[in-house]
Amino acid sequence: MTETTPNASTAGTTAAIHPEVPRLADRLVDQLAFPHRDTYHQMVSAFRDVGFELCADVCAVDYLTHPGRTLPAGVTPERFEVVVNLLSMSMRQRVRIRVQVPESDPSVDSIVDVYPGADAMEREAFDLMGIVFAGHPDMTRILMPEDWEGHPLRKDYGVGRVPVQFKEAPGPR
Amino acid sequence: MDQYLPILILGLLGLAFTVFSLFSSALLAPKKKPTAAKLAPYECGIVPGIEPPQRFPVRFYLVSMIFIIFDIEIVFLYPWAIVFHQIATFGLIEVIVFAAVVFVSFIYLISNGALTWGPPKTLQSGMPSRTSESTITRISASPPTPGEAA
Amino acid sequence: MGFEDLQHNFLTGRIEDLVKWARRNSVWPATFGLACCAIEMMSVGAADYDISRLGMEVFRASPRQADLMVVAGRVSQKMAPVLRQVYDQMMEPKWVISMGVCASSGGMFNNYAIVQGVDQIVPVDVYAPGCPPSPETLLHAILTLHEKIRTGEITRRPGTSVPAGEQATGGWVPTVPDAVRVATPR
Amino acid sequence: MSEHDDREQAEIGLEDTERAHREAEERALVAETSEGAQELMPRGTTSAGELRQEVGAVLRLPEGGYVDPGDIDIDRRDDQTMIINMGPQHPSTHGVLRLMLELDGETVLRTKPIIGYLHTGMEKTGEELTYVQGATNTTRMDYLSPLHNELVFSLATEALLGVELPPRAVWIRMLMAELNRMSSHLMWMATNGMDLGSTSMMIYGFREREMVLSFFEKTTGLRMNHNYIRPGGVAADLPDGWQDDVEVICETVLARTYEYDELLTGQPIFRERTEAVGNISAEEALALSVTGPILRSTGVPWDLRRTMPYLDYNKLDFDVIVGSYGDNFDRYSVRLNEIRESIRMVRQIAEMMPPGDYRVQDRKVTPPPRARIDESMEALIHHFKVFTEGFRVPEGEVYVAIESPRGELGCYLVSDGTSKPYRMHIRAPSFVNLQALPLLLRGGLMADAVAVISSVDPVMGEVDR
Repeated sequence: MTETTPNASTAGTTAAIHPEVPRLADRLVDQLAFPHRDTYHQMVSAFRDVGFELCADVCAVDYLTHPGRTLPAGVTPERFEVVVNLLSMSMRQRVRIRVQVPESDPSVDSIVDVYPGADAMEREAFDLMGIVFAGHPDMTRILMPEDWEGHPLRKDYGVGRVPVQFKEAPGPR
Repeated sequence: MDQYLPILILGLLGLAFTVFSLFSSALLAPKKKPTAAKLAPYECGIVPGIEPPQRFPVRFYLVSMIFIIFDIEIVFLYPWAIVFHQIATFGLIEVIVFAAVVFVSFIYLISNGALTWGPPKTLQSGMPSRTSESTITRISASPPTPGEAA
Repeated sequence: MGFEDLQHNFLTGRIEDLVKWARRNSVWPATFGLACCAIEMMSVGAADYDISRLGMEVFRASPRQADLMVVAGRVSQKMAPVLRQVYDQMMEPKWVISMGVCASSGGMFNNYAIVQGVDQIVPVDVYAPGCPPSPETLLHAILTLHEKIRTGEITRRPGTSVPAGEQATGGWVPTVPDAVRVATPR
Repeated sequence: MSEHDDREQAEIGLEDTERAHREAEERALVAETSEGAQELMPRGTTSAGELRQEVGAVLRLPEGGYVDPGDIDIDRRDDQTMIINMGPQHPSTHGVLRLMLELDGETVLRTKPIIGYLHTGMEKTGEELTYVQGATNTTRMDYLSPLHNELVFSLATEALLGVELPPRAVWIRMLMAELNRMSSHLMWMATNGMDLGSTSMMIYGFREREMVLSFFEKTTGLRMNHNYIRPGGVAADLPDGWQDDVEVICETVLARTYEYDELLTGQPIFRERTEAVGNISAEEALALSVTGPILRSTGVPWDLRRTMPYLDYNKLDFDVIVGSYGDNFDRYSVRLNEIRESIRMVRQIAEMMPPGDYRVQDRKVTPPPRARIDESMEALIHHFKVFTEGFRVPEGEVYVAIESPRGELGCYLVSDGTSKPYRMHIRAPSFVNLQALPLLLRGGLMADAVAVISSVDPVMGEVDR
């Protein structure tokens, strides 16, 4: 299992304010981490203790129609992927934790007790992608109406496009 | 007798205006049986499911008390204003005494905390009078030493 | 000085024209800003494009005191019943301007989340095109609405019968579609 | 006698059916607009964890700490408090934000923001549009600073493409981004003044904003939703004589900010309603992932333009404004001084604007100039290909974040090698800043709630996406 364990030594590249700051493109190779679903929560709190103060983003991706994505060896590609983006202000670095979530049981531990700010983002991931976060205090929909069935951002969910009528459509009146 | 005629006309005109404005909306507005939605309480577009409680904190009641005190004071000032010239200095002193007495009850209400609503301001003590420049610091672009803590 | 030389003035005008003139010049919009069009609606209300010269200066927050609902922005499926509720709670006579293509026809968001055109929920009087409509376009829409009020008909001509199922309130009552949440195909 | 009773029975019967009918209609009405589990429930039926969120108790528990609802419980019994809606259609909620508040008289005890009333499914639409069209979709998210959304989407696309922009394109983007920050903060000054009762501030704020918008209209063709910053550069070069327009804007707005200072800062009412209202400490802000002026007002000097520079911000000399108390007044002074900093930057950009191309010359990414199409067949093919099928982006995923007027605006782009993004997720700063409301509003008055919502400056377009 390739896991880049977070250690302070890799945190050397502070972007000092000199004109020759590395170009955006080549500085973009952020740290990536691919924990397994069970060690995901423990890795997040490990990152927090090292100095990643802020959880910038939690989102979910559905890889139904794009299975062949580049993953490090040893990581079994699943249908869903929860992507957590942590930010360290002291080390001026970002890390992206990508967890594989199988389609059969789309659930993963919630990190609200480590980063309370992730509460709404996890509710949005549940609402739009259908991934249940175990241990989340208020696992309900956040964007869609309460009685909406289905999770819109899944790849097998239609766009819901209303065919544009070119003929004279009978108006409501 | 004739000096009271203008007052009578004024009274009639006032009455006529109120009656007209009351019935003009009934006359001109479209007649529609009010639907359930129109009768529902307006709460920013949402029809509230939970009934609002009947009990209200006592503070609202105290504020209405203050209003009533000053309202009655004004009512007494009207007749005083009409006869003000006849009872010149005596009238002035008398109304000042009256206002002072009413003011005492207002002071009592204030001391009882009728107007101090909400939480005590936590940061109030030791807060220098702030301008939009005083409480901010500017971090200029001097190159920080690597690993400078946030 | 025959009757013909009398020029049209207050005395010779009909009461219906008087009422229409009064209604036209004091249409108060309800604040129903949803998305980007709401920002343009606010700049129409501000100093540069000033709608207070049309008598619409004050944006009434509660529908009880508003005459005009400017649907400014895209209407999502979750917002549709609320919009319908606010429309129902507005006092007659009331008008609706559908501001922007998102309100008029769903605009560029032809997907599950947006109601494709607000006229599926409330009867619309004037559609203002544009994304967002520039303040001039909104002013033009408001003037079109004024024209519609001026030439609209309030009292019913004697002898024309009341069509079946409609109350006898003159030609004014718009027919309200009963759809509240419009289910777009999954 | 009995016939009298029958009529009475009939009447009562009629009355019952009438009342039953009305109640059924009433219930249907309530069901239409109610959001069930997303709403704020009376304290008896909410779980301890949810209660903690609504009360805004955020700081991490000591390991193994147990929260019993007793200690969070406010010393009010259930029937004395009132749960009301500061609903979607409300003058002071800056769009269609619905706040459910539990009030004891005028004091706010619990808050639950209910959002989604402007959900437009933009991330789903983003997967339908090609990379060339993507900017038109993201620009409608944060409609107060549309150029920042286009910028973050273009930067993410270019990071995946690995394409290098000519310097002029980079500097034009910085110019437009900073002008957009000015117009967004001016809009905030206007609505914040209006919310606190100074309607003249609304008129002044919009008057200055119109000047910036007229420059945008001159350069990009539109007052809002410009689609000006596209993957591969910008849509068109700056109009000639743009330096004088920019100089006029900078000069006037700078003088006006001192007028706003005079109008608002000294005013006792403004001071009373903003000082010590809506306090948040640095630890709470970091725990809630709050970014932007709210985080800087608590004293944390984190501005992506300085700490993780994108475009050429490291070549500009500007100050990061940091507050000290983390209350409304600090947020106001942070934003007011950020307008002045933006003016300083715009002036430096105007001086150091490099000449050259305003977009990448690689014909696979950007269409050829219009005149070339009539001359060369190859240009016509490129033009046709870019605008119909769009360019292909190599497979991969990237997260790019910039500093929008509301905080860290990030774009997570996953591409599967085709010409349409496979997944586009926008990290909206307002969406996260809004979750700090329960903490900010707790214990304050209803009037403070209005002031705090306006100081958080949420834009519902990017909250609901």
